[in-house]
Amino acid sequence: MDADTLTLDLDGWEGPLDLLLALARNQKVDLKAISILALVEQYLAFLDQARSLKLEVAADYLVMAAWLAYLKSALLLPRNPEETPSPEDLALRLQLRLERLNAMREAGARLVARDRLGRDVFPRGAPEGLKAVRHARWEAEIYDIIAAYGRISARSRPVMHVVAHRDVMTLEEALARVSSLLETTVTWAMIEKFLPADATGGYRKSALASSFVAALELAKQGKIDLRQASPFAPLYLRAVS
Amino acid sequence: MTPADSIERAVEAVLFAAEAPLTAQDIRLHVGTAADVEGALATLVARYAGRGVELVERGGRWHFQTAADLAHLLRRDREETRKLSRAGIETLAIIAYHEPVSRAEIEAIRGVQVAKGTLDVLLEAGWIRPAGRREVPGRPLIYATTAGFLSHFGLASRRDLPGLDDLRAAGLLDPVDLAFENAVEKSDEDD
Amino acid sequence: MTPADSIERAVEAVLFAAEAPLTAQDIRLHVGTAADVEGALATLVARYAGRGVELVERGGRWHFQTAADLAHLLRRDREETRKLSRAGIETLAIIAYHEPVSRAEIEAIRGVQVAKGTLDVLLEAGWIRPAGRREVPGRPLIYATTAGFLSHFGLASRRDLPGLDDLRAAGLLDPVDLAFENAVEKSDEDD
Repeated sequence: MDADTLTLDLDGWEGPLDLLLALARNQKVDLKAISILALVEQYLAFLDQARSLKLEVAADYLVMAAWLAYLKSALLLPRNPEETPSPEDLALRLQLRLERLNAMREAGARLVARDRLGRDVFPRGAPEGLKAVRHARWEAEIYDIIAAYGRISARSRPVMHVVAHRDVMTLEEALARVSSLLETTVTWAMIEKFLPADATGGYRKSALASSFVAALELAKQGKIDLRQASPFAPLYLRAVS
Repeated sequence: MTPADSIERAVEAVLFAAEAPLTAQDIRLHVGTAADVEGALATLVARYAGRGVELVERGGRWHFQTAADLAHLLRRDREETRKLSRAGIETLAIIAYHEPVSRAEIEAIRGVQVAKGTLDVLLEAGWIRPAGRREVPGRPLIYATTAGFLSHFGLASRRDLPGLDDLRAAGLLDPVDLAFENAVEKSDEDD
Repeated sequence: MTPADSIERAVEAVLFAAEAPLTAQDIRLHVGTAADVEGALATLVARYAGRGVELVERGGRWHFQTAADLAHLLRRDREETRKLSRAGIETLAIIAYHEPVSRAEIEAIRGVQVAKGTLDVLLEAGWIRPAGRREVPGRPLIYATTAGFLSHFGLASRRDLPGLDDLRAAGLLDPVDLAFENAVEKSDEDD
């Protein structure tokens, strides 16, 4: 391996700007004073050499080469005042970019050369460590206590089942009622006459239904006669005499 | 700086950075075999005596450690506010209304077992205290509320706790499902 | 022992025991809120100056570390810290000197794309952190350095970055566009 092959190893460069910076630094220490034209020449010569050795050259290097070739011709040819940006401006921008990259490269080198913790200076190897002991401060409101007690009392109170009073007339009740009323009735009487006078709403409906069933039962026993002119016409009851 | 000083500094740094106590021989591996490590150690012991950090020897090995009298500084207390669990609140309520009560009595009233942790939390909060033993078989511990309980909940005395009648009037004694129905009916009426 | 001495001992012990650098506020949590921690720190810095161990401040956090000139004694059995790639070093330098800075801005300076792994390595080392988003189209993430960066590289603050003032004065931290305008104006004046 000779030196040329090594310097042509493009893997060693981090892109065209990196390569340009390396070439520029070979020219001068102060990047402000470099010759952009000479730098362009060097870059193009470098790539030509790479290509003549049939090395693969990444696309971004070729793009930069094309741009530099353009810059070179613009710098050499008589200046066209119409053209903006001027080749001098382009050259200046390139120089500014190189300066900035160079500045950061040097800053990085100075940074990593500092006395670094864990490499040059060391923290205590076996610190005892600091501990935070947590204490809980418990929170509750008086309402929570009272409500909880209510909840427990409700839960543990003896459970009593009360069947609520329902407004119904049982069949037994209706049988007794209709039977006793018929004893004092001699003529035909509408079934409604046998209902309690004060019965209203659900209770009246229940009394009517039970009295109707009672009437059927009494008729079946042969104790009363029933009479109805037509469906849904008033129903008449009379004791069998 | 004299050479003695420089050995002392070196020993100091080596011991400080070491991850485990070192023998004089271990130290010599770092600072040089010719160095008067023992002399440097003696000087350092004297230099650190009475400071917040001390150089000590244990079984032939040397290390720095924080002064024993300052150990309490290495831990600090951090307070966290936490809400009492439902079991905690219920247990506290039963103790407040029935004190003094034993754990078995609390369980009988709650209808659920009381975890030991629940009582511990209430004890830690300073709201209940053991109040002797019930003179029944097994002599169970009985619990009562504390002055801290009264002041935390803004009560002048336990008599300030609303009675069962008050709770009933406030609807707090209704079984949950009934209370729910009432609430629903009410909102129906509101419509 | 005077009270001042005792605070100094306490601060010394707490910092020795700590596993990570502490702010004055952190120290105060251990030694008491009323203590003159700053005064004690200043006294301790002076007391340890020139010793094998030194007290240093990095980004508002304090820790003891071995003196830099003794590095050669301590390195022998240490694993070498992982070497940063050139891309990593440059990227870190750009973030440190330009912070907060977006990935596109880093790429503009370096002239190449920033590989994802490069930022990952720096994030994992705890030297950089995402510092919000730049309010420009695309709202790119921006990065800044951390307190860990300052302590690792021995910087009391970002102002201690090597050559920071010179770079700023030379306009080398300005974007190319701005520098270009300045340069053109200057040459116009010179004409």
